[in-house]
Amino acid sequence: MGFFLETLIGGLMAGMLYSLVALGFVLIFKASGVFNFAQGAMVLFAALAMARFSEWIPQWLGLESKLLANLIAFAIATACMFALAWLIERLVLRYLVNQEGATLLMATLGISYFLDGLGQSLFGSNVYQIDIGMPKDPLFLFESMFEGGVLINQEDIVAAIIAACLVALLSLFFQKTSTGRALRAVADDHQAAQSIGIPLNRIWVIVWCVAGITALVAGIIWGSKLGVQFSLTTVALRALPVVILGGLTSVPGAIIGGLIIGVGEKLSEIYIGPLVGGGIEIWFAYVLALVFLLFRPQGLFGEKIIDRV
Amino acid sequence: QEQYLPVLSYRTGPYAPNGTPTANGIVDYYKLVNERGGINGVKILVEECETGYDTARSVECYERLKGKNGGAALIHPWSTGATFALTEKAPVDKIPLITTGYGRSESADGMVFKWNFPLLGTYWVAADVIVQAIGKKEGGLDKLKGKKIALVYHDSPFGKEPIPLLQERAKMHGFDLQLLPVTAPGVEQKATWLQVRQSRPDYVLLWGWGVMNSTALKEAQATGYPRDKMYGVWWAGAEPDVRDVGQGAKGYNAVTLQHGTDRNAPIVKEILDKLHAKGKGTGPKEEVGETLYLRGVVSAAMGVEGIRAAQERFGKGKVMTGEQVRWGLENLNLTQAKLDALGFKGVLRGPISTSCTDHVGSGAARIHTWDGSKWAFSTDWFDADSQIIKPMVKSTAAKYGAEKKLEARPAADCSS
Amino acid sequence: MFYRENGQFKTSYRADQQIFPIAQDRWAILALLALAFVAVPMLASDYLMRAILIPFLIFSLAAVGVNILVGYCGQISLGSGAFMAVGAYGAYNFFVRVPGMPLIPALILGGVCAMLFGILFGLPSLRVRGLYLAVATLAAQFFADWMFLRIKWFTLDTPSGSVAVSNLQVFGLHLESAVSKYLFCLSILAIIALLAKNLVRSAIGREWMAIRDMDVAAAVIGIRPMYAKLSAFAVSSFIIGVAGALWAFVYLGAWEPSAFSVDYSFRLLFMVIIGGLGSIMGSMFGAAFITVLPIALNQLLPFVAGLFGMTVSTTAVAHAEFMIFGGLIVWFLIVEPHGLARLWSIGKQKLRLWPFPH
Amino acid sequence: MSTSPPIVLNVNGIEVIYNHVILVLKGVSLNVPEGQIAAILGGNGAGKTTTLRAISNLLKGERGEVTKGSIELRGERIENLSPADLVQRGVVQVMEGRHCFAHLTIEENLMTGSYTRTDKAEVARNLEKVYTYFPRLKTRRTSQAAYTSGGEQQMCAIGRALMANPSVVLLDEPSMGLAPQIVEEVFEIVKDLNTKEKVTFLIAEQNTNMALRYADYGYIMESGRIVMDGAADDLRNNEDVKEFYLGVGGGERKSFKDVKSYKRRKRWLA
Amino acid sequence: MSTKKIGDVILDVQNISLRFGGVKALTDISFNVKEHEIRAIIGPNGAGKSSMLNCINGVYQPQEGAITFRGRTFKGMNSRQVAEMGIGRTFQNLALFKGMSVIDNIMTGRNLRMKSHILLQALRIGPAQKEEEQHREFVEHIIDFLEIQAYRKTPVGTLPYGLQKRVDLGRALAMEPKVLLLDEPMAGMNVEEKQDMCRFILDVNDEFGTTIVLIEHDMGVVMDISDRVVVLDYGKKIGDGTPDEVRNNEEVISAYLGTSH
Ligand SMILES: Nc1ncnc2c1ncn2[C@@H]1O[C@H](COP(=O)(O)OP(=O)(O)OP(=O)(O)O)[C@@H](O)[C@H]1O
Ligand SMILES: Nc1ncnc2c1ncn2[C@@H]1O[C@H](COP(=O)(O)OP(=O)(O)OP(=O)(O)O)[C@@H](O)[C@H]1O
Ligand SMILES: CC(C)C[C@H](N)C(=O)O
Ligand SMILES: [Mg+2]
Ligand SMILES: [Mg+2]
Repeated sequence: MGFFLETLIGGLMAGMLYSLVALGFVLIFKASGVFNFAQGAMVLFAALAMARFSEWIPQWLGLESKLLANLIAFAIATACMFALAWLIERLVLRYLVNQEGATLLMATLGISYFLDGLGQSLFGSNVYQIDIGMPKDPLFLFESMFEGGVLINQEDIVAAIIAACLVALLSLFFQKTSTGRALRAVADDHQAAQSIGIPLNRIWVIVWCVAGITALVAGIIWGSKLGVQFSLTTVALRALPVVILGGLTSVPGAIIGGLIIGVGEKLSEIYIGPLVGGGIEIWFAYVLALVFLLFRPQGLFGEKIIDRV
Repeated sequence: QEQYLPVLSYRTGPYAPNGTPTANGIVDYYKLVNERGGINGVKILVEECETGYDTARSVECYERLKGKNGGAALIHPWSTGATFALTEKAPVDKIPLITTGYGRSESADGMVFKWNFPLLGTYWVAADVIVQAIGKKEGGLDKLKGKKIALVYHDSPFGKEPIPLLQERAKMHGFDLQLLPVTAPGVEQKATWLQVRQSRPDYVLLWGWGVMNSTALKEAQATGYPRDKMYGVWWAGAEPDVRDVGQGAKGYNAVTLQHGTDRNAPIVKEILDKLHAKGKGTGPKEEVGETLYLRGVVSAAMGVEGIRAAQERFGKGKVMTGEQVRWGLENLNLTQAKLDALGFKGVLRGPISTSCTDHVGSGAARIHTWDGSKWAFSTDWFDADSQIIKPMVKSTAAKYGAEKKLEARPAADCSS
Repeated sequence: MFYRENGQFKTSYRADQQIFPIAQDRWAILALLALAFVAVPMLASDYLMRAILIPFLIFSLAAVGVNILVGYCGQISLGSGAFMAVGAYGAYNFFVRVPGMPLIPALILGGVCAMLFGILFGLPSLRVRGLYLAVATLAAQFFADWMFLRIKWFTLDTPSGSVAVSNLQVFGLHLESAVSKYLFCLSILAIIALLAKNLVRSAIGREWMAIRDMDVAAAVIGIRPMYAKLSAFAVSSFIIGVAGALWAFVYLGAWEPSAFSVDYSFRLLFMVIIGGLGSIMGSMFGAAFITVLPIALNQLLPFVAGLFGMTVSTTAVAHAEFMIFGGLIVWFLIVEPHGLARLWSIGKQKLRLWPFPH
Repeated sequence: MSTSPPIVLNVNGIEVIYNHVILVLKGVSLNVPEGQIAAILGGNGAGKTTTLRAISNLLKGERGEVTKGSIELRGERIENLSPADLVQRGVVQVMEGRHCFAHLTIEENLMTGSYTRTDKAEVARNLEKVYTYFPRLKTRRTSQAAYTSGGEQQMCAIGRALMANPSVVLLDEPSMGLAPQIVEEVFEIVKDLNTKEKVTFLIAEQNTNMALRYADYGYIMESGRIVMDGAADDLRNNEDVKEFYLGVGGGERKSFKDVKSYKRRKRWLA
Repeated sequence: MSTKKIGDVILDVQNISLRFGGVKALTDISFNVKEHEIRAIIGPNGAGKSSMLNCINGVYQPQEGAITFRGRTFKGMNSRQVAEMGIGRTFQNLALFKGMSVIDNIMTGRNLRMKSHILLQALRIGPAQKEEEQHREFVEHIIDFLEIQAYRKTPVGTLPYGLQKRVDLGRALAMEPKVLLLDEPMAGMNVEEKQDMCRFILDVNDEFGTTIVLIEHDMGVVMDISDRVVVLDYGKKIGDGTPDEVRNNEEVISAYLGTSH
């Protein structure tokens, strides 16, 4: 029982971390109809910037304080992501107005290759560290109730809290601002949106900036967990089932989806895995998402897919 | 005339942190040989090709480089997956494959795998040494009875290599072997470590590569699994694996491929002197002498010595062909004195001598342990138990030969 | 001026329904085939054939398969790597388990395995659509990865899980030399591409495209979505499966599941989109772009840098390769979102008008 | 016609090419004076939509471009402005074929129309105005646009454009799919805005009869060229226009049933 | 006026009701269509005309009511069955296959009649090739008939609106339907084009004996060419009869026609 609880909590935590990456996908899709496969690359790029600047800044400025260095690095990394957003709009998106989803998707794949190369050549391809003082050691709860207690990872808790805050913020952004509505309009029909004066360019820069920040936050958390290195990009693949399960257009969906996937894959790996040789969690996550989709093709909270003649 | 030695390396992608220092080591060693005046005067021509640790790209690199500049005399595939693919191609092209400490374990049998040279040790050697080390720690191999050992492994041919040997050992000593695969590249291991926490194995063997290693150590820390009960393969026991875990990895052990980290070895000093001091070095100076760097150096040295041995027979100061180098690699006889003379004093243990039947040449390794900031040897040498490994090699290789309908190498082939 | 169909009157619908209705095109394609079958084997180096042309041919084949599903039927799939894997392992099992199994039937049976697998994972497409489906098809990918790693039976219980084939023969001829392998792949590609072209310009092809463009309307004129989608999955995964088997048998020789990783799924999707959705020819352009470009860049960059007196490290080359590759993809999409095939046809259209601007 | 009002829109000999190869407009010139209603008439494929797209700069998304000529808004060259800039300057296009935002409700659709307006009270007023113009929209305000009828969507598209308080409106086939009395209403609205708020209109329309009744000036297009233009009244009395565009050649309106033959040009396999 | 023979009831709609959540698109609608006639459905925007066609067509499943077609009664069919029985249609919001050429679009209309096996199609031999040619010939007739020869091989997505409407009609005609449902076929056309379109419709009606159900907002057209008219308003039937009867129906005048007509 204690172990089951532990698995459950572990799954929830892992799910929160996926949500963080999933959020980036949802944001951009919701606001521009682009399925951004560069999200993984953006996470890596942001994390690399953060890690390297927090390493370089003390060298350049002779700073002592770790906190200050981290803050400056964060600011610079944010600036990098903003610049990136601006460049992407300027050089890519602007020329792809009104193109089909597949084309846009491909363009983001191109961007992701570019970012992978750029990130590594600017910042190197070693393992780097982000140290924002996350607690690493385990915490044991309910030791009186269960033998060995229930293990909780402190780092995960911090990450989960950050993810929750981010989601709350973003939901507000979408619901309370008129930009929110404009974003959805853009996602529906670029041309019509243009025709009534929604400035696509600006909108896209805004969205990609926001997505850049989410990528940075995800990058910092995953990076401080895993070390900043190329493999961070593969985290995106683990977040994808979350995105479709929750619904491509739903911010809360990303969270709920994350929790379901997180718990589902951990439970399956631990309780079914041993029977079939293990290593099933990743495809199980996808199959789980697929099963949900069979009942709700637009994901749990996604906007209904319109199909009318 | 130059001896052309292509290098398949990966300096980008998921395995770049581990691939880069290794490649630096190889290239530096070749440069050093040239500085020293070449192999009996024959200079080495180096060319790198980026594989990204991807098998298909490795094959492309191999095809691209094998015929260039008079033909590649030997190839280090630097990936077990690529080794499998190239094993099928090398006999056709007559290019020996050197797989120091990786590749297929059964390729130790030179009678079947004529072109493969898993010099210094195979994964079965590694696994065997680890089991012995654990046995020693417990106070005897018989104490392993009833113990539980988990193998957390990279879910690929590389990760699966040790399983047959461990199963064999488990049968012998009566310990329980729990298999926990980790899907490559291994960024998400929560479930694995929850399972470890649930089944509480006495030891965890870590057969990882790249990001999987540090992630495993971090998860171990997060789930409170004692790091000193963890033993890694030699590809999970280098600086990139533990550096950013820092104190969290303290006590973690890994088997070595003879050498560990050694910044003071004569060879390292020589490289620093002759190359890095003059700005001719590859990669950062600080990493010279670290485990993976040294691995590259050692592997490169094996190839160079193979060429030297070939020259002894086929003509000193000449460029050797792949076939000739193969003979050289098969007739290595590196005594401790020779190794010391090359600068490997304290790094490699002689004799390393190969033969037609034995393409490994040695079977000894030590354990080193991370103390929070550096690797240090923590045990003496262990010799892998050839009583166990030999028959396994023989039967597995024979099975391969039968499947491929290979004709047995005539005894005469060995002396030619 | 010269490239016109003027004066080429069609006297029957059959003539008008030809694949290349314009005579100049027919000549061009014949010349191309002659070049590919005769000149290339005579002129190309071993390396060119082994490391570039063979992968190009095999990926062209796979891309043709993917294009049928994605380009013609509109079902975006990221499971292509899995279909390749199933084709490869299927063919392998038939090849080694059945004594005396010749190569070509083994390849075809591999394709059939992939087809069944494709149909199975195509079933969700009846309900799930668009990007949701695209992501969901990754389930096939990861499942196949797992299956071939974990179910020992498929790999004949080899402990490492890596399998190999050797001694390939076709009609008693050894498939060993680069030329023979090249010609073998080329023939298979030529045949399958022709069959695929026939399919897409027949009734079934129109059903696929109808489903892609407007499925409700398609249903109203009597097209069964289920049949259309599943047949697209079947045909597509069959072709991809054969390509996978070729990749494993002819190119790699020995392989493990990671030889068919997600990466390949993405790369294949790349090929068809860069090449042009809904174009058989485009699949080949795309395959050429994606397989040849990185290798070409890899070899060209040091050379170019050398011209400027710089030496670049392999690291820098690899990174630059990523960046240029990504950049070129974006650039091509901007120039022509409908892919190289469309660029090609626009070029032809211009040629038709030439020397007049419009 | 004594003191001619200033020209708002001046299109000067533009050529438009789609996809780098298809030449569609071959030197179209027209100008629309302030506070007037101008109509572009012409058959299918004449290039009406293309002309409007060229003005509102929506060609890019269709991979078309203006290769020759100039377009001026109140004397300012506008070829390089973004569509959003044009809306800021008061030029709004109602696109052919509705283009409502499918996932947004009718009301949300209308609200997006006021994206460029910042004054909340004004927006509310506009919304009320649109609802009084199109009561049907009010009853369907909470439905997603995709699930409303064709005519309702058309009303929504027109209403959405009006939400921007435009000074120049480009209407592309406003009457399409609307019930007759709504068509009438739409044109009444146009007239109303034109006289009361001095809004300038450029209307591409197939319903020639309606268009010429309300417009001040008309242009007739055929395969990418303006073939005839003139004051609406003149055009209405032109025999050719009567015959081909108004269907009243030779005096009486012919019954659709009695149109016996249509021009059959036999071509074989182009 | 006309000399054509109007036959028995071919399509009978009985008490159809259709709801979408709270929206009542159709309430208890009954009417019939006789063989060979041109039957118009008119009504204000949002009255439920298109929904009615969608019900007949199997795109929507009405909650209540049944439809009898040639003596067989159905309560909800799928589109495929409907197509097989010989009901074709065009769409109000163009539902063409955008990426396909005009020929291919119209050829899809023949798909129901193309039976050769997929393998034969791949090899393009024997019956498959013959079939392809036969149907192509039929389609060429339609193309000729609709005067869109010049656009044969153009992707329909780039055609101007009016021509797309014609292609849509062509596709429906290619099915050689017994009953043809037309949803605003003349929207976006000028008078000349409408005249042509009327001609097409009358010719189809005459030459092939196709029964036609027509939705149209142009009263001139409706009153001129239809035999009988149904009027819907807010999902209810408010009138049914010959053009003249309908024209003089008070309720219809106030709801739809207005006084000006
Ligand atoms: N995106 C496009 N790509 C290529 N050609 C196009 C495109 N859009 C329009 N055309 C071509 O331009 C010509 C003019 O089209 P346009 O849409 O301007 O006509 P229109 O006068 O608005 O006709 P309609 O009354 O039917 O809407 C047509 O021949 C059409 O085929
Ligand atoms: N799928 C649907 N979901 C919800 N409401 C719908 C749906 N289809 C139609 N409706 C509603 O049903 C009513 C009737 O729509 P319908 O399209 O049949 O109108 P119509 O008579 O064709 O009008 P128009 O002349 O404008 O085309 C409309 O109010 C519409 O919003
Ligand atoms: C350096 C590499 C050869 C090690 C790797 N893990 C392998 O065996 O594949
Ligand atoms: Mg138009
Ligand atoms: Mg309607």
